[in-house]
Amino acid sequence: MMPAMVVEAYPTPGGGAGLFPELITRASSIAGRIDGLLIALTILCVAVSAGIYLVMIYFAARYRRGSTADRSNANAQSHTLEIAWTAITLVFFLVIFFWASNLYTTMQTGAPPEDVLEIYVMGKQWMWKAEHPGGQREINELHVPRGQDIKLLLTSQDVIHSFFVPAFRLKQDAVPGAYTSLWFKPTVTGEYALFCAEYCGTDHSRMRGRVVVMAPEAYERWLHTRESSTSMATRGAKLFRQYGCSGCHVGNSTVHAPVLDGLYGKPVQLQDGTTKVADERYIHDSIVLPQQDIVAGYPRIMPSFKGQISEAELLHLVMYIKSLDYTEGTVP
Amino acid sequence: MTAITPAAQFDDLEQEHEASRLGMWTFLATEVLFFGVLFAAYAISRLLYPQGFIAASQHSDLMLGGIETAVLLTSSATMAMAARAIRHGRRTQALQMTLVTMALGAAFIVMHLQGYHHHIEEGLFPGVNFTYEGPYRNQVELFYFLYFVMTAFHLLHLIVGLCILAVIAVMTWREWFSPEYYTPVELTALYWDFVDIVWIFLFPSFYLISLA
Amino acid sequence: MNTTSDHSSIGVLGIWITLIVLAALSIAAAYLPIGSWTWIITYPIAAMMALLIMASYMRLRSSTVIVRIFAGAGFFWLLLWFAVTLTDYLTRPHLYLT
Amino acid sequence: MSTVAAQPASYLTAAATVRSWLVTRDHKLIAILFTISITAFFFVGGAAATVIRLELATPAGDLVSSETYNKLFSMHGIIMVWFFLIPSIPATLGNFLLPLMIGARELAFPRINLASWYLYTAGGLFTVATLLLGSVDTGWTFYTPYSSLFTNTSVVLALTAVFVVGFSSILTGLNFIVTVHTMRTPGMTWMRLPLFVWAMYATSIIMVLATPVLSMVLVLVAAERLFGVGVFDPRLGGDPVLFQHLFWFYSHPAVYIMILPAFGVVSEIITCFSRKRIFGYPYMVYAIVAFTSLSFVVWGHHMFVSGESMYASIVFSILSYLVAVPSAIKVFNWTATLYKGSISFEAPMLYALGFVGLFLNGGLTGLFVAAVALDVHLTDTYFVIAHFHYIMVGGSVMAFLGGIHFWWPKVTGRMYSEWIAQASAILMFFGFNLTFFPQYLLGYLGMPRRYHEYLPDYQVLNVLSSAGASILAVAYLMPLFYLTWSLFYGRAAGANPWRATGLEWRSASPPPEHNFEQTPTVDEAPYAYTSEDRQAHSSQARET
Repeated sequence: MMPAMVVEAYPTPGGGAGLFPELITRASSIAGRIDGLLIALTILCVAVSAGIYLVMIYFAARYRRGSTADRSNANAQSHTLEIAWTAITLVFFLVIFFWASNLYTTMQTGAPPEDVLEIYVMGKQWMWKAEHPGGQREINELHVPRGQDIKLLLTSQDVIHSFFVPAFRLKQDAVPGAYTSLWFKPTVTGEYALFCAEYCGTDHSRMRGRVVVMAPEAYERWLHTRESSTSMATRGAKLFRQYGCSGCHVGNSTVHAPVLDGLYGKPVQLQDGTTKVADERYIHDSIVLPQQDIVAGYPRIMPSFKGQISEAELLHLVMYIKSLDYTEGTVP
Repeated sequence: MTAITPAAQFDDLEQEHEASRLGMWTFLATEVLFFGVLFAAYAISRLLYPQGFIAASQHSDLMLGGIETAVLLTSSATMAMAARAIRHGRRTQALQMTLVTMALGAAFIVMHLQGYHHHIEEGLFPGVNFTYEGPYRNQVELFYFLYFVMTAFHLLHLIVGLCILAVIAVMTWREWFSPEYYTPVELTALYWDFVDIVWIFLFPSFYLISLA
Repeated sequence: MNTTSDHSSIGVLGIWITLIVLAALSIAAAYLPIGSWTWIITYPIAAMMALLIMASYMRLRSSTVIVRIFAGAGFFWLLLWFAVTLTDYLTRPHLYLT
Repeated sequence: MSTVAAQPASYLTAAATVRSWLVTRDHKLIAILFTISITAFFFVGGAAATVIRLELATPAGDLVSSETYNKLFSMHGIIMVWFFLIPSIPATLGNFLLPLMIGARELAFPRINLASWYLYTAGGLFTVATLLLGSVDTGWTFYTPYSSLFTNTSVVLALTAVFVVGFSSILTGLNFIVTVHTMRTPGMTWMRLPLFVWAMYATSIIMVLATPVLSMVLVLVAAERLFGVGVFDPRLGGDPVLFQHLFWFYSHPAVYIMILPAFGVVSEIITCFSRKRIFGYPYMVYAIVAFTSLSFVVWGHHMFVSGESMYASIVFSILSYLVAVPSAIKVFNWTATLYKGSISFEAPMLYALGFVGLFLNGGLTGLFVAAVALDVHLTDTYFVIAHFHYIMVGGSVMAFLGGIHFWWPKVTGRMYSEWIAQASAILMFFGFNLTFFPQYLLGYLGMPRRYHEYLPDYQVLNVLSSAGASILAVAYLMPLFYLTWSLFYGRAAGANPWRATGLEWRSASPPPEHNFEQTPTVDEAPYAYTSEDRQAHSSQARET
């Protein structure tokens, strides 16, 4: 029998017995609008249900067998009535649809990229690993500053997980083999429950954690108190040398290899005539499968690093190459 | 020749014939969707990785595929001749045509198994013994996973078709069929033509992606 | 038995030749230098071959409307489903790692 | 109770030996074989549900281990979906009544009908084998890559079970489609078909066009497990979301396979017990046809947060709202049918009214999860569990039991005891609501589904739900007893105890082997209840 201690292992937000005060706080900018739509829909549905229940009960009572109600010329069809209630239902549904879709598009587009704090979240069988741009790492916890637009870039190492924070009214699946993103802006400080919402195996129900929303200054202090972890980009630079990438891809090297400064986001002319934008995927694939997209005018000599560099280190290399700015002297 | 009477639940032979044809076409609709799922998986994978699929399809043996297509198209023609012969009461011609169709089907199966053997030898069988190390290795493995699953499923249908044809040949030889009662032959012809149609879509998918 | 539209053996041969020609055509199409876009030619040719077989060998031309509807239902449902699935795959932005 | 006089010759007298049952081609005997098999599987699935509810009474996972809990909800899902809900009304009431209702002597392909039962039994044996060999812990949805690469439970065996039982529903569907097209009695035009027959026809189309997709997806997952690599394998660049597309393309129409027959049964019951023609017959038929076609293009609402593109989610959302309109039309028409009727509240009517109430609730909460913005919060939580249980258990199971009670006299020739049946229906209605209404709140509060343990905050609502489940369990066991009791001691029911107007009530009960002495003809629309009949029916009750 599983010992019951497991529940205590996680600090439970909401402190247990209270009737879920923390759980339904509207802790993200979008939560209020989602609750608004939810309440409006609830009112509509309660009204419709009450209406139909009352009509049914009234008919059942008035026209019950043995009652002396008048039952003559009950017509079995009326086109106007049918078309009327079909049209009204359709109009209500369309109103709800447009309201919800409008809200959904704001949730999906999020804030413009420059002032967004991008945090990488990796789902792994039965834990969440988060990594801030400064290199701070957390397991089953996510500290975020209040009032800051945050974009989580989610992926998974094994099966599909789903990053779900009820207090933010948001969830997004972490799909292995793909980056998915989740945008939100926390507005109320506090600790909120974090669940995995997509079934992922034995300890799916223990893949829980907490999201801690802090005041911006407290968040800065928290970042510095973490051990002097180098940022992802600097750690990427170390790997760039460690795996010998610098041997070829630095401007003054004897080997004829594409220079990577200012590469991120620019279109790259490939040998087979097509052009590709150098996004995260292109950089990731070029390291793991170099034979795939050969840059025009370069020999096919790069070895594949598949299996030698782990997914996490690839993330750091991608971050390092993204951070290389376009500096004059190294025009390819 | 006993007088042909409709089954208990039908009013006349025409209704029974129409019912069995409708039933067969409904079954063929389900078969379309059986193969449809595989083609959907193929289409989405090809949409995501066009380069990989081009690289992979260079290894398909176009000559063998072409001959197999011709063989199956011919077998459909001979099957149609067999069905027509039965409808006109020419039993011997029907029997010959059925046997020719079976021979062509068997030829296809042999050729296709030989194709499998060739691919397995080249190390293109997905899974542990996939030893292909050229460009787009992953997508080539994906391509061959789809190739083996889809063509094996088609081959299974062909083998089942061959068994049914054998039964039909025996029944034709034993004079079970006449111009009034030939439903089993017609249903078999429908099934065989359907299996041929599936190959008509399989052939361009795996052999004709791009040979430029 | 409606044997009226029963085409003679020449008809069967004629259709066989058309099918072989169409198959050859699609093989030729594969040699065009348009990369993976050859499907725009090969699949319509395959569809034509399929329609030809269904109309003649499977005697759809001479059967009732209900049978033709049943024959087309499977293909129609498949295409409808493809179209709706593609709305997702053609508009999916996020990044795929091989 | 006086034992009833020897029954007149009927289809049951011709089925004395076990062998005659196992090789029968009589659609009525096959219907009874199906009823027995699916009832057995209903209680196996129900047992799994009972243990789940017992486990969830406490926040900690202290009754069973996590693996066992995951296997419990997986088997509950697989058995209830494929071995009870999908065949429940078509294979039992449909098999028995379809030929009777259209005046035919038999289904178009009797041998295929028997093959359908044998395939169901074969699938059932594979499921029992899966149960014995350590069950499967992937959930009934078999999502990859967990089901294909990350679990070592007997997944391939479970996939074979569902693959085989899929053929059973394809064959049933094929049989019904051809029968309705070619074997209607003279005068029975399409617009004079009873709505139960329309529902069976529409369900069969969905069964025939959707089930193959499921079978092949499961073959792809099995192939991926055998090859080690596959088209859903992320390491090869395969897309796990593609599996969800292929799976839900079947599984959403599957939920319409479960609910459409229930519509047919309820339309028959409400018209009979309010002695009134169905209100807006053509609109009810258009609603069924609209269901059949729209049900195939809405599956994406199961995948709003799975990584599907924003535009596709919005397209699926609008289509899901369109498919909700026919449900509304049907509920309005049922309510309008009660107007100026002479309504009596025997057990079938209680089940039917219970159905309309619970299905309305289930349908309306469907609007919540079809709205993309809300679904991001509500999906994969207990809100969705409550939504589909309201429709499947509150809807389909209530209608199935209503149908069983309504046609029990026709099938067995005996009446069940009325007051016990009414008590069990009312108990079931309250037990059901107590079980599943708290789960809406749990869902809003964010309790994810398939959780072996949960935060202590959710315990209050979970205990309520478990209490309701115990009431529901009792309510489901009651019919088992009083219906079996009625087989031996129930009073003889005449050919038409409810004085209903369907063709099936024109032959004796239990009907003779070939259904009708002479084939009945039809010359008017179904449910031909007149207002004089209603006045008489009501005044007659006043005198007694």
